[in-house]
Amino acid sequence: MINASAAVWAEGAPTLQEVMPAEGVFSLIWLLIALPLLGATVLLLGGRRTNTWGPYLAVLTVSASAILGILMVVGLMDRGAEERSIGQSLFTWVFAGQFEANMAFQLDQLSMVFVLLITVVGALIHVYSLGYMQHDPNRRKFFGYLNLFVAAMLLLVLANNYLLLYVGWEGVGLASYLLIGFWQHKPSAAAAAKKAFIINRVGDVGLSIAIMVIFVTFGSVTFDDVFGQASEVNEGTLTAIGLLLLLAAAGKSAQFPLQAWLLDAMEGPTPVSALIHAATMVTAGVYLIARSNAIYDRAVWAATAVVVVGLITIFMGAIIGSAKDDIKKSLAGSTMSQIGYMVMAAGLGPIGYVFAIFHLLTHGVFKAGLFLGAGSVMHGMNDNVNMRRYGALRAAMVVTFITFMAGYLAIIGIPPFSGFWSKDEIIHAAFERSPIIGSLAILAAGITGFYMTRMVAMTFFGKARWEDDAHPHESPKVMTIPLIILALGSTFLGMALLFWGNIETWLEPVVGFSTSTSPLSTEAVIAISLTFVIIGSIIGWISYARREVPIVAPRGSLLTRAARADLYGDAVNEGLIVRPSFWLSRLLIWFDGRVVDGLVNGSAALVGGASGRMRRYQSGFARSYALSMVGGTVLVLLALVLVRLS
Amino acid sequence: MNTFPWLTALGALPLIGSVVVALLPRSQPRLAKQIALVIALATLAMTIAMALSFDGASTEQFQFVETYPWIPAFGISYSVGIDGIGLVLVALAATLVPVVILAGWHDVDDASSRTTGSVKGYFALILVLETLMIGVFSSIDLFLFYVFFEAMLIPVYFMIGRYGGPQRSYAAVKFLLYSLVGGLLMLAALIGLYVVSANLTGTGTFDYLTLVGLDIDPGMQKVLFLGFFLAFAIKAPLWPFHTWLPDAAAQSKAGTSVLLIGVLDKVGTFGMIRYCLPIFPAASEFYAPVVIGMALIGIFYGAFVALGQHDMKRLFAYSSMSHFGFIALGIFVFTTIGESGSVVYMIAHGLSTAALFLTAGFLMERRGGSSVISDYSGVNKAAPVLAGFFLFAALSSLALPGLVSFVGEFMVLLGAFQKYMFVGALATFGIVITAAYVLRLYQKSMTGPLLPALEGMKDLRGREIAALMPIAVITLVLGLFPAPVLNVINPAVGTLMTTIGVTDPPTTLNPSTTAEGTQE
Amino acid sequence: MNSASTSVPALVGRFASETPFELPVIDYRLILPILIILGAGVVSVLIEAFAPRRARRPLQLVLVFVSLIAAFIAVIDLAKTQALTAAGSIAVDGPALVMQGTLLILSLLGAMLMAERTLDPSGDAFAPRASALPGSEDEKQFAARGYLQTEVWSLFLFAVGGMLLFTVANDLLIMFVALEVMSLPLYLLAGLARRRRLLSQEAAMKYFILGAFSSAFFLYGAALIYGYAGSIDLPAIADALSAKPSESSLMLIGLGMLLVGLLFKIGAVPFHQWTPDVYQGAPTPVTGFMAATVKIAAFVALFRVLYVGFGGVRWDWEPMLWIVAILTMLVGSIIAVTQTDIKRMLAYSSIAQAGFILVGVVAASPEGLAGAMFYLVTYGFTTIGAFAVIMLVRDGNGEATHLSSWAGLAKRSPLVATLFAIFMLSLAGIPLTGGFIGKFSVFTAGIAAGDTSLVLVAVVASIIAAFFYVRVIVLMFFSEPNDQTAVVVIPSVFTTVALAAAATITVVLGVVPQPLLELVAHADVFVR
Amino acid sequence: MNPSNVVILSAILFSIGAVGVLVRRNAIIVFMCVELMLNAANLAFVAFARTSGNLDGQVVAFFVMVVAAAEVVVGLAIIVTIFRTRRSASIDEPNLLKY
Repeated sequence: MINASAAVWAEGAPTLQEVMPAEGVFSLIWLLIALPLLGATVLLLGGRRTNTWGPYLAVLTVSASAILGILMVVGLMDRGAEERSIGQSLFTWVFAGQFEANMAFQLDQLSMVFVLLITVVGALIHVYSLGYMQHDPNRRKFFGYLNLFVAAMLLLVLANNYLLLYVGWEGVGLASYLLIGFWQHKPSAAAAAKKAFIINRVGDVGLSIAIMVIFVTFGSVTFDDVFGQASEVNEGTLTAIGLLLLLAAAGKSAQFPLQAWLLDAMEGPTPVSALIHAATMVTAGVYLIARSNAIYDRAVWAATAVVVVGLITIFMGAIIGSAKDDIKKSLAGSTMSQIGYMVMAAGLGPIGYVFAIFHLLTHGVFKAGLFLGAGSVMHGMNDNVNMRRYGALRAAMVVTFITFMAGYLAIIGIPPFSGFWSKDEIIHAAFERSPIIGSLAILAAGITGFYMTRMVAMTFFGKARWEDDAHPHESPKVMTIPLIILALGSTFLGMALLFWGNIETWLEPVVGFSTSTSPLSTEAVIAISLTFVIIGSIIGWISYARREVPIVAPRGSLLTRAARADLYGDAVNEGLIVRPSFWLSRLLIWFDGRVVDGLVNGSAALVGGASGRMRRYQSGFARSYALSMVGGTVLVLLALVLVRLS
Repeated sequence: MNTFPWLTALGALPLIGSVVVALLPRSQPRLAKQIALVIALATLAMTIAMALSFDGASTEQFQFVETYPWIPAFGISYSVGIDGIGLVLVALAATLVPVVILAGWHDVDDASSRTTGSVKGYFALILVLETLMIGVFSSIDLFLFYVFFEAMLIPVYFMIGRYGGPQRSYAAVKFLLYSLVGGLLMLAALIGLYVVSANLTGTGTFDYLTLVGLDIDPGMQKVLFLGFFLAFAIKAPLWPFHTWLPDAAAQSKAGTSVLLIGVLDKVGTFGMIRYCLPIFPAASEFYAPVVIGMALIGIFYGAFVALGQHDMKRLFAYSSMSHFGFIALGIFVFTTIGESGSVVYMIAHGLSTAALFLTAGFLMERRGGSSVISDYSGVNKAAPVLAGFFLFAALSSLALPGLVSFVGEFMVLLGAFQKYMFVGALATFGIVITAAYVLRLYQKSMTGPLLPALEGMKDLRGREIAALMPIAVITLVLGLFPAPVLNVINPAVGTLMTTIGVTDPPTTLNPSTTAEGTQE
Repeated sequence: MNSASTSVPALVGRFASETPFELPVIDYRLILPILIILGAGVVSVLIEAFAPRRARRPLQLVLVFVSLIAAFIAVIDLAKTQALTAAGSIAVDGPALVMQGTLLILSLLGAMLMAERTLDPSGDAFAPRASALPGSEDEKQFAARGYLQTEVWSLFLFAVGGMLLFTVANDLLIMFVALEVMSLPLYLLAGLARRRRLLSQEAAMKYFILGAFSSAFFLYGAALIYGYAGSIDLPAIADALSAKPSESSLMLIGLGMLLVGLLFKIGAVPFHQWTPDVYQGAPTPVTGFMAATVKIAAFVALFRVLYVGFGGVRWDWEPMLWIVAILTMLVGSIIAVTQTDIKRMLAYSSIAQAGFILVGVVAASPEGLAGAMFYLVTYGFTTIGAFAVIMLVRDGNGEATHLSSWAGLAKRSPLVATLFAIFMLSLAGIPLTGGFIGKFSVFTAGIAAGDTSLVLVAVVASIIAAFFYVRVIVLMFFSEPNDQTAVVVIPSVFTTVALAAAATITVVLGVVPQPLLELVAHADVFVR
Repeated sequence: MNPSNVVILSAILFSIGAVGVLVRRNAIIVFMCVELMLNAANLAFVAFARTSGNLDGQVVAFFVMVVAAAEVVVGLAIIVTIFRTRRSASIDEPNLLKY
């Protein structure tokens, strides 16, 4: 499928940037993390006292981080392109023998865009949550968890070594766990949270082992040491590292085969879905791959695996998104699919990283907008998530409708909305690598058009199929303002980043960039993909806006049923892993009780039994005692004589 | 040089305290508790003072050494001294004792429990145990170590047997006999070692440093190693010598379990590092594959069995068994990172065990002492603070990065991976199952709808929070800033590596010529 | 010797002329301790005969304690002596003196237990009149009138005298006589229990019949040895062994039978079966005294025979004793596991303990001797202490020896339960008790002598033994008292002192064993 | 008379005594059998005194006689007491202490 030698891949690979000392505003890198961490600490330990002002504190800390982030990006822009990598080391963290990992941060162009995404989108979602969670008795905890998440995510992207990254990596997992299970009294939420954590742990195993391989290979886990010497390491090792990191990325970013948790994660409150399970955390896998570009660039097969995983997930997500009636789950399927695009792009090598990150940013914004829009809809519909009970909501919730439409147009890739620019570039890069990949990407774009149109049609158009007690209304300002901001982002961010921000040149020093030499012209790609998108949208429109949408879902085709069952991801996990685990558990419990402990108790019983039998020889008759003495004498004499004879 | 007899004084303080507590009249249970707490805190303060005057850069292997002849007839002396590894374990013991006393304030009150012992007795036993724990970690005479090792059984035996659950006497006897089996095997090996030392040097001795310096015939090493190792493997406990632990843990009070699993069982793994490896280096290497195999089996066996438990305390016991597998793994891979990691893991496991058992203890106290998981549901709703600590303990147990257990676990795995790639990678999968059983427990007990029987359940009180808070803080602080611990452990591990004559496998790139372990 | 046809008068004459009969020179200082005790025994008989009934008990007690203390002082006075006397029949040396001192202190404690009479409402532990039929009207009257069988003190003194003599006996005749002087009073004492007299009498009869039976073996063995070596002197036998190593079947059979007699007294398997029956049936103070002391005396004799007399053929007897030691340890420990009577359990325990001490014997080294001596000392004090506790635990029918009566005892009397726990832990060999150091010493000697596998068997036996010792602690401490639970009677000063001394020594020997270790290490040479 | 024959005789007597102890039920007779064993030993001592050419064996014999006499006193006392209690001199009858 891919016909490229390592040499080709290395073309366009970046050279290692020199790390600058942290001065001025950059001496506060640690504060980026510390602020939300402080917020989380105060809120989580403060108890009920923080009920009133706690949420505002949370908003404040994240906003402060966001402002700090903006100051830093300004600072970075002021510097020359070669001085934009800044390191700050606090103290030596884990050390023994040759191993050393520091509590140290690295702010460069890649981390910077993530910092902005996390803090700005995070701040918006915090604000939105002020309204969304207004009536929840535990909202201070909710904000505490959100702050914790922001801190962990920032740690993840700011760490200067893999081990510290791992802390952020599991930290966001923890925050995700806490937030998915926020409504703990719902067994489904608790189960979903646990599932997310455990599946993520599988990915973490990959990251753990990757770090170990990196250490035994490079003697260090610091990014600079690793990337600077990647060329001296043989391809096999790099491939192993790449595959392990891919496993990690698949876990965090809900890629095949570890995708099953994301749909269940929608049990969490909607702002969580927007922040963590759409905009930021799930993109950590893409960050990891892009960050490790020096490794993938020299490990073609690992990169290929990345592409394959991405492609599979694009389709899985799209298909699942097409069949779900739950608006959040449909969006979750879409998220999987879109992240699949990013992962695939990241697997394409230097031509793809930039666009992976680009799409990540635009997606972060418009998907957050879509989720928050969905949340706004639910807010107005008594928390009903079933799109079959929506319909014709465009009049009832105007702001929500308009902002949602901006996100809709962005995600399906209609110019000039931001998704168009990023997705188009990815498809283009895919064509460059291989026409097959490119074609598949275009096909998936068509499906995107279908399911997103279906969603919009079912929600905002057609006839009202509301439940009797539903009184749809627009959400309060505290919710709609973030929606508007995100909608503006959905509309303009793509253009801004591409034309004004020069995203390629910005990121090039970190992830590298090689220009396109595609056989297909840009215009051709745009034309083909737009055609597919429009065809998909029309099919969606015809099926769900023009026709009556039944309140009870029809049985559907085989594929639909499979998609409703998340393409049997859970069934596979259940049958292949969960059930066998419990069988093994039961078997071992039996073994432990009967065999291991049985041997212990059995030996005690053996002594007891021997005792019971032996004491019968103590018959109480003096003459039998005398007999045994005589017997003993004979034995003694025999022993003496035998020893002498031998 | 420091002339204050730190270690003797440290050991004597709780002993004196226990005598005082034991001599109080039965009618003064409150006073007994207060005195016990004060003594324990004083011991902790003294431990901190000692730790502060511990010289991390010293070239001496042991500090605060005191040596007085005890039984010269057998070359036995009262010799105590401490290295980094001993220091952190003593500190762990000194930290957990006041916590346990505070947490168990009402555990043995006559009205609330069906135990046979008196209130003051329980606290006196805890203090005796503290003395013995300090002794066992700071002996540098093997005989003295053995005496502490065996004598420790007695207070624990009484703590389980007198203050435990309905099956307590079965559990106590099982614990004692199991331990005695190990102890007597070790005694035989100890005597054998003494005889060997007598043959090699002319006068038999139990002095640690002398014995480490002996050049024992490898065949003899293999025999003697087994005696020591089996005792430690039973104590630790490693698979398949573990079946006493679930019973002991299930039947004892939370505080007893904490001291038993959190500190006492560390004597097993401590013994492996301190005695098995340096004295029998050849045998250790010979048996390493077997031990690593046992450790690996233990990691998964314990985790899978924990996955299916219906009883919280038994679950914790099997989870500990799994964790001990990690510790043993780190010890027997013979890498600096692995050894250091094991020691950190011991500390971490002590803390997380304490958090788990104490929180579960508080929980059970509110439900008539039941430890059956299905007796709980939705506790989070009624007692959020308790649930919060429970979650923290669970996360600590599953080695969440940022907590000290992660530092230990990762170092162990890395150390293993460095030497045996496959073993390290395989063991890493243990973390998934750990997450599965820990979170399954949390999900079943703390989340979901609140059981009607738990309506009106009280949340944690000030005293209980005061007991748990230090553990949580230490777990977190050491997770983010483990340097205070690593700074004292690493030199000790360096000495160990030099003693057993093993160097770390070099990394492919940048193999540093002098690993920290071989620096003087 | 081919003078089969020589006439008897001529033979005698020839002896008279060739080896003129010399009166053996006796250094009375060396046997002063024995003389004091035996003399006191004679005085005691006279007191029985002539003193008025009411005065007998005080007089006897004064006599016993004074003589024991005096004898002990005499032993101290002999410290570090190494000498033969009475034509080599008596050897006063390190092991003998150390063990004599121990025996005297243990006898003192034993005497205190026997003197106790506040525990039983009707008097001391002994039948008011042994001749009265159990349960008869006579007996009730004697009891009602407060009669006491003060003859026990005479018997006691003679038994102690026999033991002391046993430890110094350097020829087989003296050894036989000492054996009998020690045993005969004990046979009687075993039958004098105030309560459960049928059991007591049965114990006495079994002890007597079997004891006499074993003495016969001993004696016949001695005769065969005499036939082989031409002498009954142990050093002379040793000389004979090196002079004529061949033609040894007489020697082997003789040695075997000799050992049977000694192993019987030790309670080694398969000559052990009297032990449980006698220990259970005898009055508890007597059991405690006997369990502690007889074993010590017999072990010293065994050591002397094997090391002084038969050291030259150690390769012959070592394997045999090896087997006996293994059997003794295992059988004793295993059978004890299922016992329900505390005295019987301790009897089996004492069998197992004998097995452990035999490990020291098999080592056939000075360390083995020293270790065994240390072990014997700790064993003696622990045992006598344990039986003292048994005396205190009572119900309506006297001592409550069934284990079920001990359930929850710690709640009734924490102090007594703790003391008993200390004794049990010492017997189980837990550190910081004397029993541990004893085991340690003996095992060390065993491993140093190359008997590693024997020590491993000992370890296995220790584990099994630990089970039943621990079980008693479980019963006392971990169970709730029920209506069967016995009460602990407050004893008089006698038992209190004995108990306190036994417990103190048990712990002190565990914590600071060095003085005693030094003592036995310097006393590990037999004079010959 | 060859002393070795006497030794053989003593061995036979000893064996008869031992077998008697094992097979006879009457305590008095059992006891007499024990005495027979002691006397067999005496006989051996005397015989060996002759072969070894010193008087030790004969001296032993006298001592043993004295000891045996003492033993008789003690033994009979015990047996008679038992007889008075149980109205039987059977050695098998006192059988309360066992296992």
